Amino acid sequence: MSATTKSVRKLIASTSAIALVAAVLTVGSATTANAAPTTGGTLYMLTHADQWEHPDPQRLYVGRDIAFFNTYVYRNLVSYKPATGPNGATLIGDLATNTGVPSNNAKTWKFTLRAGITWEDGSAITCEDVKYGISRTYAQDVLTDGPTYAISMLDVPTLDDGSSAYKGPYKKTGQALFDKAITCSGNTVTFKLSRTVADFNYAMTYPAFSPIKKLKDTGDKYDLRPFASGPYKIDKNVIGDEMHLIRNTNWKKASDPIRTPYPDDIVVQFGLAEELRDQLILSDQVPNAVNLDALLPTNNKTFFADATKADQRMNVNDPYVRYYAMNLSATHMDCLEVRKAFFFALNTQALIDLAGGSVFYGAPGDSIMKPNLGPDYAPTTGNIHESFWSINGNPTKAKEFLDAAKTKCPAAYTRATSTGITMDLPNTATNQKGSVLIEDAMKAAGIVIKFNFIPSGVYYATVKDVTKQNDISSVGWGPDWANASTVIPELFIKGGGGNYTQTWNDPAYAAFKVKSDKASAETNRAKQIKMWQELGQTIMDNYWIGRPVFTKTQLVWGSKVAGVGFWDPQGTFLFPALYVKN
Amino acid sequence: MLKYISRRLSYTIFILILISLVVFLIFALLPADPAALTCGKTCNPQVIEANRHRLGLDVSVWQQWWRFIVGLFQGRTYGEAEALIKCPAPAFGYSFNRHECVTKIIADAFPITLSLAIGAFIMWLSIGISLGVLAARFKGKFVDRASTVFVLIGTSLPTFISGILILLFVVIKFGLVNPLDLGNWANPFTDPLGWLKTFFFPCLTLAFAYAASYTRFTRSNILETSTEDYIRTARAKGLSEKVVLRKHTLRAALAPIVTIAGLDFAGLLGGAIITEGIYNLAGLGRLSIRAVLVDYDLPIILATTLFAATFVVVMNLIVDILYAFIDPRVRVG
Amino acid sequence: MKPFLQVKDLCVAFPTEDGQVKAADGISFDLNQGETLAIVGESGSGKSVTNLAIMGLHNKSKTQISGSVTLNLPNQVIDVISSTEDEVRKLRGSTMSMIFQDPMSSLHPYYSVGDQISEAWRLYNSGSKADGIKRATEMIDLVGIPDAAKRVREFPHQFSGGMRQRVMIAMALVNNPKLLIADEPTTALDVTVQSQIMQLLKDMQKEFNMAILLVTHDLGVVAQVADRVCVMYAGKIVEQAKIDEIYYRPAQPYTVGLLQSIPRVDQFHGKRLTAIQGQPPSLINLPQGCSFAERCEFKKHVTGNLCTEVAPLLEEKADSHFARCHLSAAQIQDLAKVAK
Amino acid sequence: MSNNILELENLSKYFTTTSGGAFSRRKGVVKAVDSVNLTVAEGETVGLVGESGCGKTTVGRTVIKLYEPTAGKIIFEGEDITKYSRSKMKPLRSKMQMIFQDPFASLNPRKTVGSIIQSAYDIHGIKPAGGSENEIRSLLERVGLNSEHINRFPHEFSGGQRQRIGIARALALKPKLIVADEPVSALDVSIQAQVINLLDDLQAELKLSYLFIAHDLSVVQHISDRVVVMYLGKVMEEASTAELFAAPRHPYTKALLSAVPIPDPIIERKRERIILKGDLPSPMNPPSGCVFNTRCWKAADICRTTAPQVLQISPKHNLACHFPE
Repeated sequence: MSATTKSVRKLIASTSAIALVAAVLTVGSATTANAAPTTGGTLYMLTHADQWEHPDPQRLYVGRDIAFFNTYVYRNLVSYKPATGPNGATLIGDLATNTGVPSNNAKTWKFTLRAGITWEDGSAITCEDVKYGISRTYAQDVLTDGPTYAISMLDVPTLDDGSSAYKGPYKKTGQALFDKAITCSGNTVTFKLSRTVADFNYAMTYPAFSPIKKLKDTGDKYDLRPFASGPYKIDKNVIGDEMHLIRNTNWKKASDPIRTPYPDDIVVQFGLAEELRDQLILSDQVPNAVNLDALLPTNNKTFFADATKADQRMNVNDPYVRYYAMNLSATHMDCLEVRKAFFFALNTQALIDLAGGSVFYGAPGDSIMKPNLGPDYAPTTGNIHESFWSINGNPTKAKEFLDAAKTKCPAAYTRATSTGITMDLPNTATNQKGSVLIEDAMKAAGIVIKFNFIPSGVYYATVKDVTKQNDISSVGWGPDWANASTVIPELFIKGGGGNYTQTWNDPAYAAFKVKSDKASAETNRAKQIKMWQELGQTIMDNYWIGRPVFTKTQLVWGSKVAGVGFWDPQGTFLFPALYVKN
Repeated sequence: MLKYISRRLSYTIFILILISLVVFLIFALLPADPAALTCGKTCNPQVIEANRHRLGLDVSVWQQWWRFIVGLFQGRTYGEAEALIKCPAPAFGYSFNRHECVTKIIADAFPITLSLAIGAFIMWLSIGISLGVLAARFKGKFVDRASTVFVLIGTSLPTFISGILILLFVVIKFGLVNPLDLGNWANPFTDPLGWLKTFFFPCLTLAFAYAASYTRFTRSNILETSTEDYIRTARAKGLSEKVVLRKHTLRAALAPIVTIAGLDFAGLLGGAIITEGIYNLAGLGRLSIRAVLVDYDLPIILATTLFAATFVVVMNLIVDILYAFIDPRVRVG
Repeated sequence: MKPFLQVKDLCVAFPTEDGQVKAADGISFDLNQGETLAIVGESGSGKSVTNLAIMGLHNKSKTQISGSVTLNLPNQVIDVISSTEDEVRKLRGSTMSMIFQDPMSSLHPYYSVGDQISEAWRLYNSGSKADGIKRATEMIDLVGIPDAAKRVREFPHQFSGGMRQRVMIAMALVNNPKLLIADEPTTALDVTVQSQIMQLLKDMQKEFNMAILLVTHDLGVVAQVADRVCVMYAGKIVEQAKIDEIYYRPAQPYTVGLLQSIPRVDQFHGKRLTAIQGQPPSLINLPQGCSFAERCEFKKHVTGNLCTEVAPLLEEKADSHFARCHLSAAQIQDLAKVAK
Repeated sequence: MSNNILELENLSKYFTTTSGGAFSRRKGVVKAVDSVNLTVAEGETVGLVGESGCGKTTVGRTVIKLYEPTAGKIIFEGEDITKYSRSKMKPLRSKMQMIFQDPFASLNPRKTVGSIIQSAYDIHGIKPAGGSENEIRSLLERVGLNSEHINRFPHEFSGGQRQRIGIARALALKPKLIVADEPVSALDVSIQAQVINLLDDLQAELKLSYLFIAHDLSVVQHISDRVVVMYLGKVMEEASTAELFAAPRHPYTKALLSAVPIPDPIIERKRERIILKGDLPSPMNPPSGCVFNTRCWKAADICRTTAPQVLQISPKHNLACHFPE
């Protein structure tokens, strides 16, 4: 799961969701299901948000929301197994009978549709529906925000300006080119890719590849009520109020190897004031509800300190890494010594305490990847493992690096000690307080630092703009699936979706790019893992990122909700297992 | 009088046009690029430009503003071909975030805000004025001192605290209202009980702070008016204290409240941001605050700002006209 | 026959933080039907306080009132001071009425003059609102406001100062009162208007056979309309007599000072006025002796420290001529001539 | 050579107003002062009388340039100061001072008497020879106050004493001309005489000139050398005090004088009064011709069409009337 949209959403909602392969570090029990699940009842979901990110499958990019819609409303060709722990990352044919058959050095993929799969009106789901659905990704001006794997992977020519020659099903420009990339033969869908994509079937877990019935497509407004293919359909969806799901009578259990619909109704309560939402959970006034958000910090502490709530909470590692992106194209930060001085001067403990403490917020990390990402992560050397690294900051050592910069890169030194380094921060109360802590730590090391507070809603859009980004930006990232191919190229290769470090001017960049490209195309997973691990070390050796934090998230729910587990690949509740106790 | 009203109306329209222009300019000057915000992972300039065009942001601020004005009268369309979106006049724009014409969004949110505002208005006027009258009538006595405490609490306690207190103790602790029913819209004419369930406590919260300041205001106005010569005249006529208070003192003491109450009410029609937030009411206040802080939804920000401004300006006009009926001195020369 | 109004030993005091303010102290006078009594004095001399006490308009919880104010009505005798609030209220606007100094602020700005007059009438007469307006129109016409039918619907701000005072008079007279208290009725008005209003009051007095209690500081106005005069100083009556007695045979140094200190439009005095030196005393700490002693030019003619030690009583110095001074009337009149 | 300290030539001051209520915002022009000619000689007191709204106060305020004149000239000590800017007026301000009706409203309640007078020095950057405190003390003595009162606040004084403070403040800068706007009308009778005497004494001692604005004709008659009668912004009659009061020629002056009550019951009983009919017309919409014609018992057609010129009918007696008495 790469992409700014996603990291924006999730990081702004702070620790609101999600983790990938979190089982290893899951603190709470992975599941509370010890009795047989019961059918019926109404399951409530509470959130402060006014709406889901996007109910429209082609526009949906947030793990929690993908898990929700994929479980209840619509189906993909391929889905993750509904299980906790590492098993949750297993792929299962959903609408397709299998998990895809690659050929031609993984440049051609074939999927065969099941028999008996239907829309909520009873009509059959066809290959044409799949093709039409994917074609909507190309209508980028109408359907904003979704992942664009289709555009980057499918064999449709690109124009000189880098955009696809196909402009989507509404304008129909370049329709013939698209029709060649996906072909239908009875129940078989064939994808032609422009390059080798060894993990193409993982991309298929994204609803962006799910079918759409053309007759039901309402363009922008499809987002209000997607046509159901799963066990529930949307009875009511009022933004800022609630979404109500009822059973889809045209869904057949026989056609679906994944889902068991337990509750009769699912009601998502939108727009709750944060304090009200928390109080509803704390007081257990709505015992059949799960909290889709994180509790407010003080309420979170209260809830986790209460022994009677032990069965209603979970504290797990989420898929995110928060870090300070060094703008390597800026004259302050192109100097390795200045970056090191910043890295070691930082008083990590104070910042973590401010954000909620190590129990709830997270701990210092040593890589851009996280242990729960899977084998692509390996512990690095240097950085936080240096003997002189201190969680409270080491101003003396930082000063040494700064002094070294004086001779090695005098321009950067002068700036860092006089005009000062400018850091971008989303404008939140926590960041306002944090900036004081950072300023104190830097002052102790002799670094002058200033802050540029940007409204939260436009933060990522602003810092992504190379002309607007300052020297250091506080950002975060989570992988799209358990492969560093959704992390390293996105963040450190020019053209990636989140290259906040503007790596391309760094002396180490050229070699890095060659190796990254090679890793992306490597079909041998063992070799690929080794390459990603080495690249991870390179990033840290060059101090392209400031001290990372491996963050955590907490899930809480009411006393009558059962079957709660953590769905690692989606980083949220294991929705398929949730049920309401009788 | 008609001439005066029509003159004031045209002045009002001019002010609103000016406000709309200012709002446009302010948002044009902000650093964030709404088109860039719509861009996903493979964000390239080409996609941003396409979206900029579709959002209508690819022309100068003046042109955007002019389109907005024209749209108010002629309606607007967005996009093209099969993805065409139509918003009939009066079109305040289309929210790509909520997939709805802004006019419809506001029309949905307004009854909620109106309910809240009217309910709170009635509550705070009745509480504030009656308490103020009692305090003035029994100046220095227990009622007066009790009202002082009320005024002190009411004016110093911010709504977000009093709101949460009411919420916690009345709604959560004593369960007087099913919390899941909070914010549910009910038509006051067909379902008055449902309406009360939803709106009673929000109105009370909102009325609380206002009632306090109206109590103070009423009390001091009555005491001040009581020393007027014409009140002495009324007594000299032989009127009883009751009649003097009711007919002479109150009439003069409460006249200025029309102005303040009118403007306070107008302010609320633009949305009671905090109260709507606390009680889960999808009114204009919450709509606009979310549009600003969460979604950066320009058309909604624009429309709610204008909407709120309209109420203030129009209410000013209404207050002036009302005042003329109350106070003959401003009526005819 | 008893006088219509008898005020006896009226004392009005206000307790304040600094001590008790004796605003009116031992006020006694009579007033007959059809007669005009002027109460003359400077601000703070107690003349308005006396009036409000007669009307029963003092706030009883903040005022100490003693003495009696007796109205000898044909079928009842009533003491305003000892009656209940309700009994006194029923006298106001019917038996006794009052007009005030500032006609603008004394009329309610939000009601038409017709409504205000009609309200006063309907309080004591059963009649519809229309009857009230009809009666108001008659009254407005009676007090000399042209175009009464139209103006009855107008509001106080649409009237000039003089016309407003006429409205006040119309309102005060709407129930044919026996007593009209006019508290500085022309002070806020221009001199041309003043003479109109005074003329009107005289006419009305004849028409209704009213007793008028005129409160003023203007000795010119007094000379114009009064039958008898009370001169007040520091809360007490210092002289009381028929009008000519006061003007031509004053028997009290303060009265003398007042008469000599005002410039007259019909006489050219020469360059200097005879001013009364000093300031009136504070009503909280009145001097032990005569309250005018400190400013009195004549006290040197009194033997010893009599003036500063013994307060003179109100004595009958000549026939129905009362004055408060240790000197005799003849002495004072002689001294006054010398001073001139 | 003229020994006039002040000359007003055709002085006019118009105000534009939005009159009436909220529903009829008609713009109107009030000719508060319309072509007024007036002189004040050195050491002279000129009384300016008329009913409220006749423009007398506006004349006073325009003279000391609280208002900018609409037309005409203000000549002070031979200098045309009509167009003087604020900064050019500054040195002249000390030479002309104003005394107001309400002595309380014109004194800053938070300042002591000493600092109120001191600020007059400060504004003009004057340092009196014997030190300002000594000077202030002697000024207070001069106006009949105790010099020990220098550190008291205005509210500790009675109305008459406050007016004395106002006079002391006006005198601090040793003015030549004092514009006194109803200086005694708020005072009690006994105090009024004290203040009038004080003004008289000061004039004799300091060679002051007064422009004395008042509605009380008795006071004006007492203090003035010459009297100007105004009606609706225009001068009706102007003459020496003795002549004007003994033999008024303008019907308005006559009516005005006849209305003044005389504190003498016998005279009052015998007096015939001229009762003017009707009210003062609205200054927004003055009568055409002679502005007095609507209330004048002698008004003929010419009065309704032609405004009479102010003509000299005898030395030092000017009159604007078609049918003088």
